[in-house]
Amino acid sequence: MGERLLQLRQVEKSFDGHRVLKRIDLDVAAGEVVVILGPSGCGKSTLLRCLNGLEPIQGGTLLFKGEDLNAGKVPWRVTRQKIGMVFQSYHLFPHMTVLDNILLGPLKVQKRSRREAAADAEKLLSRVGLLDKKNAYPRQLSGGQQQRIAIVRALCMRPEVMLFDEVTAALDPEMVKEVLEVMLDLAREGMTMLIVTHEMRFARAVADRIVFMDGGEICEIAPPDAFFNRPQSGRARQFLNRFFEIETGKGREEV
Amino acid sequence: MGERLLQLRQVEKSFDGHRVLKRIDLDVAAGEVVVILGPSGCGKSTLLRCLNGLEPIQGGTLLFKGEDLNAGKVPWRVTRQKIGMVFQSYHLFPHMTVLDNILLGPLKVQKRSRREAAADAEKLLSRVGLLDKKNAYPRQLSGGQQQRIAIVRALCMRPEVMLFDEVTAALDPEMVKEVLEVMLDLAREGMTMLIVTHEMRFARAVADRIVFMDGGEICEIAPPDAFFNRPQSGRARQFLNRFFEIETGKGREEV
Amino acid sequence: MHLDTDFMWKHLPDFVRAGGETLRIGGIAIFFSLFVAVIHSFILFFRIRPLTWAVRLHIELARNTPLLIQLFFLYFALPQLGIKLSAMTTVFIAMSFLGGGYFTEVFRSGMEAVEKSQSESGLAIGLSKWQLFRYVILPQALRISIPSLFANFIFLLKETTVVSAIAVPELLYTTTSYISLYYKTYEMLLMMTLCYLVIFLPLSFLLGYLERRYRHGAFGL
Amino acid sequence: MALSAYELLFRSLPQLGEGLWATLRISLLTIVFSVAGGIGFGLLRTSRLLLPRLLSRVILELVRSVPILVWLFFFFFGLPILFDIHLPAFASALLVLSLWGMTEIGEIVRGALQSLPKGQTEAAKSLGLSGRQLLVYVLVPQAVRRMAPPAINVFTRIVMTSSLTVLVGVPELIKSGQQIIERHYTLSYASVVIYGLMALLYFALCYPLSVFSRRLEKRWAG
Amino acid sequence: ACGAVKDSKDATRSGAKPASAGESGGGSIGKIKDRGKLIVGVFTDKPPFGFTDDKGNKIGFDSDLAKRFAKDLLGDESKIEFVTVEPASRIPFLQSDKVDLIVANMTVTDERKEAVDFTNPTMKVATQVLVSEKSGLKTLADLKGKKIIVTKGTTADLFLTKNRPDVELVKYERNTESLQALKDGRGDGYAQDNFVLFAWSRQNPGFTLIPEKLEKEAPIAPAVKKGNTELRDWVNKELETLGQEKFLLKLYNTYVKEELGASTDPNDVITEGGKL
Ligand SMILES: Nc1ncnc2c1ncn2[C@@H]1O[C@H](COP(=O)(O)OP(=O)(O)OP(=O)(O)O)[C@@H](O)[C@H]1O
Ligand SMILES: Nc1ncnc2c1ncn2[C@@H]1O[C@H](COP(=O)(O)OP(=O)(O)OP(=O)(O)O)[C@@H](O)[C@H]1O
Ligand SMILES: [Mg+2]
Ligand SMILES: [Mg+2]
Repeated sequence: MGERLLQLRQVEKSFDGHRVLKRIDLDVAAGEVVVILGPSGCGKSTLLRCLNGLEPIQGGTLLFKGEDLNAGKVPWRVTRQKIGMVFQSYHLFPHMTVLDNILLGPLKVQKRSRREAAADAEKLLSRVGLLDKKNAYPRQLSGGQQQRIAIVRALCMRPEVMLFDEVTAALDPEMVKEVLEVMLDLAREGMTMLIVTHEMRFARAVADRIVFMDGGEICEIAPPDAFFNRPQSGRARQFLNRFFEIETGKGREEV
Repeated sequence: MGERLLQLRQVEKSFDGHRVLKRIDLDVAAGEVVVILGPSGCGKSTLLRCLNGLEPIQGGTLLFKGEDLNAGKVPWRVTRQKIGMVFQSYHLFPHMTVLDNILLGPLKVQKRSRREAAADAEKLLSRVGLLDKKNAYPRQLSGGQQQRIAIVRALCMRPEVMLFDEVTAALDPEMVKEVLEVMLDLAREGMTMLIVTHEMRFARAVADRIVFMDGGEICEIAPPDAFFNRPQSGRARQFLNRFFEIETGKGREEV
Repeated sequence: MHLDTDFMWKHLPDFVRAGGETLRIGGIAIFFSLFVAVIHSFILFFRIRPLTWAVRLHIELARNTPLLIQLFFLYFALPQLGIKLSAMTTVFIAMSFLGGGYFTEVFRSGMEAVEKSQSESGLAIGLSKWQLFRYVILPQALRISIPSLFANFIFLLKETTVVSAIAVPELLYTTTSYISLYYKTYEMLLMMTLCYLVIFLPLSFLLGYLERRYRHGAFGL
Repeated sequence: MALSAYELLFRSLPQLGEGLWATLRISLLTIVFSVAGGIGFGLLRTSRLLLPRLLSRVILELVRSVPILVWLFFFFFGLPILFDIHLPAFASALLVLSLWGMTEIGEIVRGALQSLPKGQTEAAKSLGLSGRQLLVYVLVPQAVRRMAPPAINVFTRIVMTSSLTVLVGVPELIKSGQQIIERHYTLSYASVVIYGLMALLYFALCYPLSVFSRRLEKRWAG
Repeated sequence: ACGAVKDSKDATRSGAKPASAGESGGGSIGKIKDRGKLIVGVFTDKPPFGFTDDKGNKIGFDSDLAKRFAKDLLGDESKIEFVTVEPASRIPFLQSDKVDLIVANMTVTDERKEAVDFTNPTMKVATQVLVSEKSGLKTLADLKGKKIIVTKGTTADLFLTKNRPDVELVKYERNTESLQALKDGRGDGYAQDNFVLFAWSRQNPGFTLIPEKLEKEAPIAPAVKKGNTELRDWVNKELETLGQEKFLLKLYNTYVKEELGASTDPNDVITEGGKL
């Protein structure tokens, strides 16, 4: 595994005095896939948003390749080009075609040439199987297709880390797979990723490490097998139970 | 199992000439739990909506306790009191408290006395564990809580059949269980139910029969064990595969 | 009631001219108002401090004082302070003051209707705040605003009647001039009504169409 | 009779006060009738039946496209001549303003009703509510929240538009001001002082409404 | 235009109507007496004809004359109801039976005679043109091609529209607006009843009157609804009676004298007894 790409040191985040992230310490190495699990409201999204500068932090430091992100030396606008983010509800720009969505960043922010960027975009589109949709508008696509476009939009900026925040939560169950497969693919190629998800099986398949959060704190960091088979903390056990109990379901007494 | 409560005979439904339900035949006995599965857009929701009179049908007959629902003898308004429906997005009335939401039907439609209906409502509320929320407004509740209220709202009309349309699809994964357990509980008590869901394990646990639809047609009707272990139609096999493939996932090559 | 149709025919050209004037004033006023509103929206979006207060003040003044008084102030009071504006200049200033205020409100709610997540995903690909405004927020806000913007066009076009008070020969001016001279009251009112119907009915139907079309926030094609 | 600007201002207050009161009275009544009529009109506009929908559309287009001034002439001067129906000046002014206000509010009601999620209607129907119950218990109470802010904006426009009623002899604020100005036509600053004062009065009347509407918008945004 | 036939029907029917039947006017003397008040349309922002005092009471040459009519017809000058009219609404008020009488500085013209019946005149107003001294305009002939301000519906407006197509007219609603516009140089001159101009030009140096009068004798008269000869005749007789006590002169002294200055002969302005 490569050098340390992201380092979080004692990161603090509050909303109106309500502490949402409490002294978070986390290192992510280049090429590593970290999956963040935890109950609703525990601060997973907030953590990713802090890493993308969408939320200012109130304490601690965020280092990206050893540089303090909040020192103000490099504007967030520049850093964000290196840290891609994909959201739960895709958030494609509804007034632009698929290709324009993807090229907005490369052309306007990175000032790349249209030819080169478009070639890049088309390569990525065909990788996710959507090259034929490049001139469609978002509303003409299914949720799963839109989410794959959103991933391409972030990838086309050639980021060094990708942040995924419950990217399949808003999808119809059938479309979950097509998106997860794109992410698996990225992982195989060595993309550094931080993933928040509720798809336990996917987490297990894709993660190098599982980070379990609860109440704004990191409770447990472990390899996936260890985490799912022998969770150390009581809170993690309780959390996993909620997911699996119904699956081993008691069924109903025959009437 | 009891007498036939619902009978669908050659039901046809089209939107602007586009056939969405094609010659649907289905019987539901009193006390039976039928789960409807099928890919997105196959007509599952439409089928439930026809049974509740929210969509007029273009052909065939719907019989409820032997009475033709579309003969116009009994207005839908009356029939609906016997056929409860719960929706994916709960659709609670945001301007009313939980109790007022629940009592609207019993008081205004069924003209029951407030005392009696409220007692009924409170009994149901405590059954789903939400008695303490009776004076809350919907926006103060989590999705799972809102959905349980929506179920109580339908139950308080004392319906003979309950229709559930993907009632957990909009919920956070952790809240799915609390809602499914209420439904399991209802099934155990012998409520007749038609359930559309994507929760396969739950379907298996709760169903007396699985109805598999595709392209507006019923492809297969089978007991749950048979359906999940030995689906007969190719389309059902394909459908089930989409759900399970990622779970037996291939993981990633170590980088 | 007997109508003097000869009289009406005789003055038809005057009304056509006046109708043209009404449209011209309205059209130019709409153009300037849009211009003002876009600048204001820009100021509000970027929260340019002292200017946002000025914009707020403008909006409140425009919405809460009658156009007639604004017009009189510009036309009759300002010259006493040594600033003399021509009737047309006055009209365009007053009407863009009014229209700018209303349109800004329309854009403001349009921008608020663009989901916050749109800004975030724009930011996440590294757009600057100006690029965000230019490429993401403004085009969407415009589209969302179209029906109420159009309703406001009609509103502004109707307000043109007020400018007859400073001798601008639009429809109402022409009508009241002839009525006070010849007292062919009903003939003149009928002519005016017909002119307004010709102008406003098509606009009103267009508005209805746009509303239906954009009600669900349809984009693109 | 050369008054100082200050004297002029002071002496004009009672007469302006009367005008203000007249404006306030007709505006308030118009607002009441517009809201009552507007709710009905909005319901007609969203009716499932063709006839009410058609009728309300025709009324809407007529009221929208014909200037208020012409309607005033029609109801006050036209009706007596054509049909020998006499409406007092105040009544016809109120009628015309309310007719106009009704369509404006009606369109807001319609917009609010149509913007309600379809799920609300379906949930109510699935409980067996009748069409009337659906409106009374579910749709209208929710629509009111959405329509309150834009409706209040219409109220301020009603206040300002009420100045047209002077045409049929109904007193109002602007006329009061003009009476004062014309009385002092040899004083060159009369118009500046009086129009300035009137602007203030209108602002005082409408600004609270404007603030109130913004409050509601914020409070009911969620 | 609205025939006399309908009128007589009106008169007979409305004679039986109780006073409470609303504000409608336009009636015969019998109806007015039944009602117990005279309804008169006046200006409220056109001094010295019809305007208001500080308290908002309606006063002026026209309004005071109307009050006198009420006193002589109904025995009490408070038995009058004033209705505020505008230049554009004066005649519709009569045509639609909203008022009995209009006393609002209305110039008698042929077109208007088709719409209403005028009584004998109460005034004959001379109209003149006020110009800036700098403009160099000396005679009416100089006005050719110039921009002249008028107030909508006034005698000057009528005269210039009809007789001077070579003059460009700019029309405002009210006298002060026209005066202000003249002062601001928005026109080369302002044509108006001369006594309005006298008083103003005394306070605003730099403006002079072109001595020539636009129209020597523009009669101004109250008006009744077309066909209401009964009321018209009553007013004519009343004006004659008032002429004997020089009532119009009294009004002149109250409202007009100061504006015109003592040197003017009142009989150049008022038509005592209704005779030109
Ligand atoms: N903008 C905000 N203002 C105030 N509180 C906020 C804000 N955003 C999040 N919070 C609070 O911060 C806490 C953590 O929120 P966060 O969205 O990070 O949780 P999460 O772990 O992503 O949950 P979920 O699984 O539901 O997405 C929650 O208690 C939430 O209410
Ligand atoms: N109101 C409507 N007008 C036109 N077409 C409709 C309408 N409602 C549904 N359809 C179409 O009917 C078909 C069946 O829709 P339906 O919502 O019943 O599917 P579903 O099985 O419930 O799918 P999902 O799992 O996504 O909820 C779809 O092709 C859909 O596009
Ligand atoms: Mg989250
Ligand atoms: Mg469905």
